[in-house]
Amino acid sequence: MEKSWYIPYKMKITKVINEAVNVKTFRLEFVNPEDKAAFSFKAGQFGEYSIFSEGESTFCIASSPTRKDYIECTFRTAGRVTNALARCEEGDILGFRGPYGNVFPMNNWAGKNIVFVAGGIGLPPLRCVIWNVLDLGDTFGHITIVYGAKSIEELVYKDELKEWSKNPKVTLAVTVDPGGENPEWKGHIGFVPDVIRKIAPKSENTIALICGPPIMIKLSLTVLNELGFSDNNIYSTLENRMKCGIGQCGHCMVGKKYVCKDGPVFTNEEIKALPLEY
Amino acid sequence: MEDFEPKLAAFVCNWCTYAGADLTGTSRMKYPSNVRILRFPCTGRIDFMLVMKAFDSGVDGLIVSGCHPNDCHYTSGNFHAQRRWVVFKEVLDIMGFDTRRIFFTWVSAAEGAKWAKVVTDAVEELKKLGPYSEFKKILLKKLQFPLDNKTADREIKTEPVIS
Amino acid sequence: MLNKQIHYSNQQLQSWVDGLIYKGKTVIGPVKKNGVTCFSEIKNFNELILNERTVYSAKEVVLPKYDILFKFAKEKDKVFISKNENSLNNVIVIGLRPCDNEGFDYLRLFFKSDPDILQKLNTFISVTIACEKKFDGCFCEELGIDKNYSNKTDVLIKTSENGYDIYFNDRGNEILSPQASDVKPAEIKKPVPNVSIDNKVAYLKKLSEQYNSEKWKIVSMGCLGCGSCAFVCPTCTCFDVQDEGNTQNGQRLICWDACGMGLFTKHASGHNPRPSQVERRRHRIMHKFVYTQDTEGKISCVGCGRCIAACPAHLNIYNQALQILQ
Amino acid sequence: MNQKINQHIAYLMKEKGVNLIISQAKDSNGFVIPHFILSENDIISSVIAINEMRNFFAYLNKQEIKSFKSIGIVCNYFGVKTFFQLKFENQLKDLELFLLIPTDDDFIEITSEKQAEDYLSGLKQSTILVDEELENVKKMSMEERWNYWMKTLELCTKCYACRAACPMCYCSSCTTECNIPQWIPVPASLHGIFEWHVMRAMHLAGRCTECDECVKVCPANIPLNILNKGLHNKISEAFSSDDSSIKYALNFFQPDEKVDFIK
Repeated sequence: MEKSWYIPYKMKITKVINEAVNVKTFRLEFVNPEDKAAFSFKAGQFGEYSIFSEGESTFCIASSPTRKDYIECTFRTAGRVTNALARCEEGDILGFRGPYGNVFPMNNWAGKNIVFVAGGIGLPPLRCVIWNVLDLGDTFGHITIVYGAKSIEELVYKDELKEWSKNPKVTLAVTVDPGGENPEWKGHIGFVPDVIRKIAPKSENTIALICGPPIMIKLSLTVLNELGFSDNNIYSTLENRMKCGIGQCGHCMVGKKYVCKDGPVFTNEEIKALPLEY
Repeated sequence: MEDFEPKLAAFVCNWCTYAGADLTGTSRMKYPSNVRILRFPCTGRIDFMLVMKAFDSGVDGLIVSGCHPNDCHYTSGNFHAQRRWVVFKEVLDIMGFDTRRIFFTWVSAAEGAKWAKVVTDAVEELKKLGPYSEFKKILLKKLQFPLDNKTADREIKTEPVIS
Repeated sequence: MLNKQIHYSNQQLQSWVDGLIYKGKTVIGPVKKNGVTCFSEIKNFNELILNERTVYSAKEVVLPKYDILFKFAKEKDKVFISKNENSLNNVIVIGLRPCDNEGFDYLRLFFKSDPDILQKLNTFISVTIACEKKFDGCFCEELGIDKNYSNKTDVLIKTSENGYDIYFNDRGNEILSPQASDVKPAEIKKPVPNVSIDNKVAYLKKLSEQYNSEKWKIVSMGCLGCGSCAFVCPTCTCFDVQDEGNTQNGQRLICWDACGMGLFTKHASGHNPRPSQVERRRHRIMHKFVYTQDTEGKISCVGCGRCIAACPAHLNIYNQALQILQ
Repeated sequence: MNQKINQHIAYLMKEKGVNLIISQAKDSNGFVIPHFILSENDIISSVIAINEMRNFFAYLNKQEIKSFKSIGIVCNYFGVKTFFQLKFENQLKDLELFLLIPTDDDFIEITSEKQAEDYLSGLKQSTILVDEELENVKKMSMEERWNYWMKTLELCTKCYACRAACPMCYCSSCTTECNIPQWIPVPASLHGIFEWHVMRAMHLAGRCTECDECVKVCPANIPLNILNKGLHNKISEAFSSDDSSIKYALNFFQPDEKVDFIK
């Protein structure tokens, strides 16, 4: 039988975690051991998750490549496929194609400090890198994570946030928008850009990774630039409507670049060169 | 088609026909078990696309039923529905869709016997007409499982190209 | 390389095509269906319409409007997948135009890494007819495509005095199998390399400088946002992946999609990177004339003029590009 | 367009603050195309017979065109009908419209619903539309009709040109774009095509102005007007107890209506 681009791996859901309102995390394991042996990916890549008879949907791989037994994906229910996915239970079979896209150039970051800036559902793509960095131990310098969401309920990976905050290598700042807090809330209150300014991570020998809603990215970039981060030290992952994931279907084109093939990881410098169609 | 058992769906209004069908049951009247009843708030809610969806999912016939005119719980829902069905039936007629398979009726909450008769007549009529294979032919999805035995037996290894 | 030539009379051409069908080859050619000329399988020569341009392009042969990728069946906790096999073995596509061949040439570049489609593109045998006249809205010559010649085809048919001159290469020889004595070496006047075309392509590339031009608003005014231009285009490849099925079984399909439609880029969150027809029309024109110059090395408009005929407002993509550059 | 219309267009642009005129022209291939007049320099004189004219009211559904606010539009009888129906459906709320209908050597200008009504009632036609193709289809048996449509619809690629060119299809989000559930199957298979055309006909029932734009723009030559005219006739026959019921058709009813097929 000939290889085909579009035939997915079969994956079994082994764990379902309710992260927040309408946000779920699935842990997926390969049904066929041969597939598992052949599969490898790197931080920053994404895949096409499909539910048979409903369709395919694109999310990043949210687990770290250092954990080889499974992959995880986190998604918010929005359309036909994600709604169907949200109805899935442990033991159901999903399809997965991937990994697609380029990767964060983590080899070049050895010894550097890393700042993660995420908003809302923008944390999952960075979580892959965060765990990768933490699992690799002393390869990297100090880690700063700034994460914000509308309200406490909408924070994802609540347990892992606790775990990270205990790690001495990590400075974690979790913030919620004003009005989203409750009396027990001990974290920051305010928008992500303001929190970055308050924490003011040093820009020397530091890489910044940013992912979140467009407006947050825009304002945070200004703050990061003010703090002295240069554009080619700021990385972001773009997302566009995607259907094939391999640069064929044409949906994700931004100018002549395909987000799925040339991205999703872009430096801020590259993003500034793109036309405003993302 | 001696032993053909038609699949029949019924879109009924909550206030009249559903209660009427209930009455049929409580009065121990017998009617064919081919019918699957779906309850709607009002006949005015029965969008024509829902009728199309029913045929997509493989029914051979459909009963659409609600309160008699002037009896609508929401005053005018069935009047609007009545006009819609006239137009919808015309579209389907022009397109050559078999409208004999859609049974429009009014059944009130007191007409348990009428409901039994409607269903019996519908099933009889559908048995005469046979399965609606004309329409099922154009569906991309196959409605029986397995789609063909050869396919299901031949599980193939999946090897996407990794880029 | 078309290196051989024979001459056929009208009668011989007909018996050749009928002979191919008789031998069990699948012959696809332009036919009239419901008043619309389009490519479809033929059962005899008389069905062929050889004096009209088809409404839908020949890409349908390789990329049908919907195509099954694989079928699946679900059981309790098992999924069976079976790949759909369809190849174009034994297929002859007759009645192509030089622009269709250019289109296939672009598709070969674009799908260079997709084994399935590439295989399809390389298996069928193409029989091209040189255009004697221009059709409504054609502008292939403006883009350097010779309407009388194509070197990307297996067989080229040209009308001549009392019949047809047939030029062919080795693959064409297989389906023609002429008497060796009739065959002459091909004598085609090859078009002189046209310098002005290179200039024109470079000129069109200047569109990228006009990305923020106000004129896009004016050229996009007539666009209503349907997909007819993309669906008739020989080089439009964008597609959608969709599932059709129920809880037990179904199939995954690819079907055509068009960048002119609003839903094409709309995110699940509701954000649309190309919110209005201005951006969508710009993307279409830029993609055809600029982007593919960088990604595939050639412009992806072949000047067949089908989109102009199909468009509800009959927008002329080439004139619009020139209008922007003015 | 004749001299008088062109003069009037210049007058509208200069004096009345009209900043866009959607006129009609013939291109070099003989297609009737929209011609947008943004300034007096764009005015061209081209002659298009009134029965060749197209209905470009679909452009008024585009947000970019709507933002011009004060718009002139050259149209014929069907344009006026469309104007009247769109006004009734509250779609032209913020627009100031000038309809210019060419006549032999003059033109008529319509700006209000009242004028449109007067114009239309002056040209009162029989409510039953005669169409040869419709008659032919009606004569067929059910199986023949089904096969006829399956053969005709086979070429549809679901490019939605019929939707885009229809002035009455103004919904900002079409049912075809709703995918929970997926009402209309996306692939252009016969099933998806059939459902789309049933839906289109139903959503236009009683509203269609019979301008036949959908037929003119269809690349696959699908005679959609058979459906449109058939429904128009059905509505005229079944609910013609007064005039208003034809205008509203599906959101109006008479309390004494009886339908014979509902038992």
